[in-house]
Amino acid sequence: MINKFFATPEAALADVHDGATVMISGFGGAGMPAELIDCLIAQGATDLTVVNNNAGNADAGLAALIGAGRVRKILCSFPRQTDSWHFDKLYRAGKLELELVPQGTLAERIRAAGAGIGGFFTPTAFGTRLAEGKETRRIDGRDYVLEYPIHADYALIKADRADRWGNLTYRKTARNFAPIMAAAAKCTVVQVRESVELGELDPEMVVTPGIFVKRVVRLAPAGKTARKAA
Amino acid sequence: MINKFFATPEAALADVHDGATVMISGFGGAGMPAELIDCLIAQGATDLTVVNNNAGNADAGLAALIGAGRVRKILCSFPRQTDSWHFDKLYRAGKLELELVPQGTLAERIRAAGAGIGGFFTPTAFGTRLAEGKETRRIDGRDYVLEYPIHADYALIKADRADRWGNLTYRKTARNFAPIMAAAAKCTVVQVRESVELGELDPEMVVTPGIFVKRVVRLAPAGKTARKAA
Amino acid sequence: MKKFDRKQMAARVAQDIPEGAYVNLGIGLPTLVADYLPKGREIILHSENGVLGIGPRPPQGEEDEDLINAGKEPVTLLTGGAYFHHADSFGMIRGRHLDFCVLGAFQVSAAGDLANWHTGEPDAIPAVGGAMDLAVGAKQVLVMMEHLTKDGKSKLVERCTYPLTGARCVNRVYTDLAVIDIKPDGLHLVEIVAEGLSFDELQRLNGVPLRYRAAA
Amino acid sequence: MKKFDRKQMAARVAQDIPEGAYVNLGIGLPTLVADYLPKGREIILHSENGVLGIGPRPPQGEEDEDLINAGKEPVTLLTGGAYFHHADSFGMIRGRHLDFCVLGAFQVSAAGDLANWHTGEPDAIPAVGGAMDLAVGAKQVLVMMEHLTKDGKSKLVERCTYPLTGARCVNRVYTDLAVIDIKPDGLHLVEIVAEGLSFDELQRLNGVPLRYRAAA
Repeated sequence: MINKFFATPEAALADVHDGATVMISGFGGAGMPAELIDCLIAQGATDLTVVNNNAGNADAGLAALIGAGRVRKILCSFPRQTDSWHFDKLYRAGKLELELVPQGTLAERIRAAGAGIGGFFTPTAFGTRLAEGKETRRIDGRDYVLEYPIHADYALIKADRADRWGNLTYRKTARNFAPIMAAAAKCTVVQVRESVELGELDPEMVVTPGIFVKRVVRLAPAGKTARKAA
Repeated sequence: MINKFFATPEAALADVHDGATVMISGFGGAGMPAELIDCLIAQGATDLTVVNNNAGNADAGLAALIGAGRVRKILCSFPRQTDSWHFDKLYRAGKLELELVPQGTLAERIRAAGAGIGGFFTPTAFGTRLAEGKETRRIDGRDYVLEYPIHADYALIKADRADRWGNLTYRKTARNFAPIMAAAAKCTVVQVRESVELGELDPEMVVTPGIFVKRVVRLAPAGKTARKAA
Repeated sequence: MKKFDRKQMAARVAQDIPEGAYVNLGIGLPTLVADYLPKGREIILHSENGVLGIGPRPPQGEEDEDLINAGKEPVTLLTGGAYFHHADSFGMIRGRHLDFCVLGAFQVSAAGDLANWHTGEPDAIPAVGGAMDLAVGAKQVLVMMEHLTKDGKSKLVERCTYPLTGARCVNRVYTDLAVIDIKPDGLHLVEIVAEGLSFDELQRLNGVPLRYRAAA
Repeated sequence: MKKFDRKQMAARVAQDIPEGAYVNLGIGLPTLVADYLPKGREIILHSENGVLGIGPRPPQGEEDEDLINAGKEPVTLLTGGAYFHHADSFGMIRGRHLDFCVLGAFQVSAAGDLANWHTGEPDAIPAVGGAMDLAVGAKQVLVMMEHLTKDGKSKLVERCTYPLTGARCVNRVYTDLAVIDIKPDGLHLVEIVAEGLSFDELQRLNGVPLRYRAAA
């Protein structure tokens, strides 16, 4: 019987290796798999390349991973925020490499990896500093920049509900990068709010089919976890 | 108030011009907008370029459009079927141009048009007759063929339910090409089984957001239409 | 002269958005436009993070951390709205499905070049977000900005000195002084909005020659 | 010699598909494999037209015209299945997410080239469907075909004479005579399935040299 549920996030992340490329879903806090990131910090893998829209906020989640010195390089569209101090400090110290990617190009490069596309021409960033050194081409009167897929070893994502085949649904704008990251990584690990029986998810409503998912961990909402841990 | 519903398919297709490129959804019969095609035949536009997975079955729908001599060129992946006699006859007579495209490349070219991608590298068809004369490139050890988007003037698609903003849901495998065609055409015309009030479609379940839809026609199931017409 | 304040600027932009339009409002000043869309005009707001049909900010205490806009502020969803993932959201943008986007700017050139993501300072940490996608993607790119820098220089310039967000992409600029169209032959004044500002004075403040043909 | 019939061939392929595998079964002969998947082994079947979790053919009278497979035959959906659109479906294929596809063939070369879409006749109307995507996309490409043409020629060949579907893509071939792996150094016999067929006779019938290392 297929069962992609793992008992603990520790078990689901045990094999993340130093030097791995790790995609992390979320747009700011919405859809950020905070518990998986905490677990990754405890797990100890380092020298990571991280793909996320941002570079962490305040002291939790991705910011904490960066603050712990585990990230060698980050690909994102919007690192600088009022509360991105962990990133800012390491970046200014030259200890963290940044590949700045326009948000739509970031999304499309992730999507391309999952869909087996070797490269694509996008109009975004043509004529700007972010296209410097890149191959360009005029196609049907519009100018384009050639961009390549971003593949990952792991994707750490957050979903709302999952069944044991790994079918996922999301909640509102917490969906954001998760479905495309799930398809772009060799091993996609999901934290979900709720586990459901096979058949409880309407097949018309499944956003990420289980084929893209390797491991699922059900995490109780913060309050419950705290109570359990106590 | 936004209201994309048209009273009749005739009104929704009145402006299709000779020489237009028309995408038609469906995989075989599933998701084929039969009533819209019938209406297009009656409307009279000719010299059309049609994009569909197939080239018509038996004597109805796309086959009838082809049989009526309205199609100059067809882009599809699988024209030859046991009952594709209208296509076969005109193709053999040299009266119908065929651009044969592998099914996944067809889907991706349609998707690229809707997503503003100017071209993409796909591994499909590399080293085969269907890649002859095309630009190829080796990227990260895999061989790719460069393919370009397919844009359309009109997309004629079938959906299951629609609201007045043009949000759509589909039914089972009748979804197939419709969502990507909706985004690839300047004017997407939809036939739906059921019209619903705004808010009746769960925002998590909308497959085609109304932004891709210009006109919607509610068609009663065949039995009812017949009764009305009588 | 009495310049438009931010609210008046937002209201002026809102006035030009027609019924049925699909619109993305950039972070910051452009977000204000939402508050001034004429009542009864159905306009559908898009946000990069995967949503169409953004409604007003929720009452305090009813925020949902899973329902935010591109500025990461809590929002609501209008009846008829829909969610989708990031690649689909930017496909919409890049594929020219949005009728309008409204963006802030550091500078706009007479050719329609937009600079709004980077001050050019060598030690600045760059951040671009979705601005470059919006600049090339929306059918009409509207810019909303104060006309002059703090030290009185025009932000409408012959050539941008800040790094570009997009080339030849801006269609119209709304400032606290005027509304100006950018056309292939240069800048065309649509209207002066600052009270008591003459065309000659606007021309003097504006870095680049303005054309103006009074309505017949 | 007693060759495997179509059902035996299908059962032999089915035996090699492990629990939890995502599999696409090509139109025609490969579709038969579904009927022989071992009971109790959860295997998830994909179809190009946007579905994962295909179940058996429905009882007569319960067919749903909106629920078909790539061969346009009525099917059912297993509990746990899901629908998606064509671009997503082929993204799955091209993006190497399927563990196996099973395809028919006119010819397979010793290098793993596959020819299964075109007979090469100049007046033939070509049709390719999803075969070229599956050939380059699935992690393992399994071919299921009769070993010999009607006039006794091997379909396993040194070099394909029919137009290719994909180059160097086939991993294993299941015929009515044998199961053969295609490796960088050539063809390796896995097992003879036809009753009473010797290795020497198979080698004589097969166009291309076969290697065989008996299990220790």
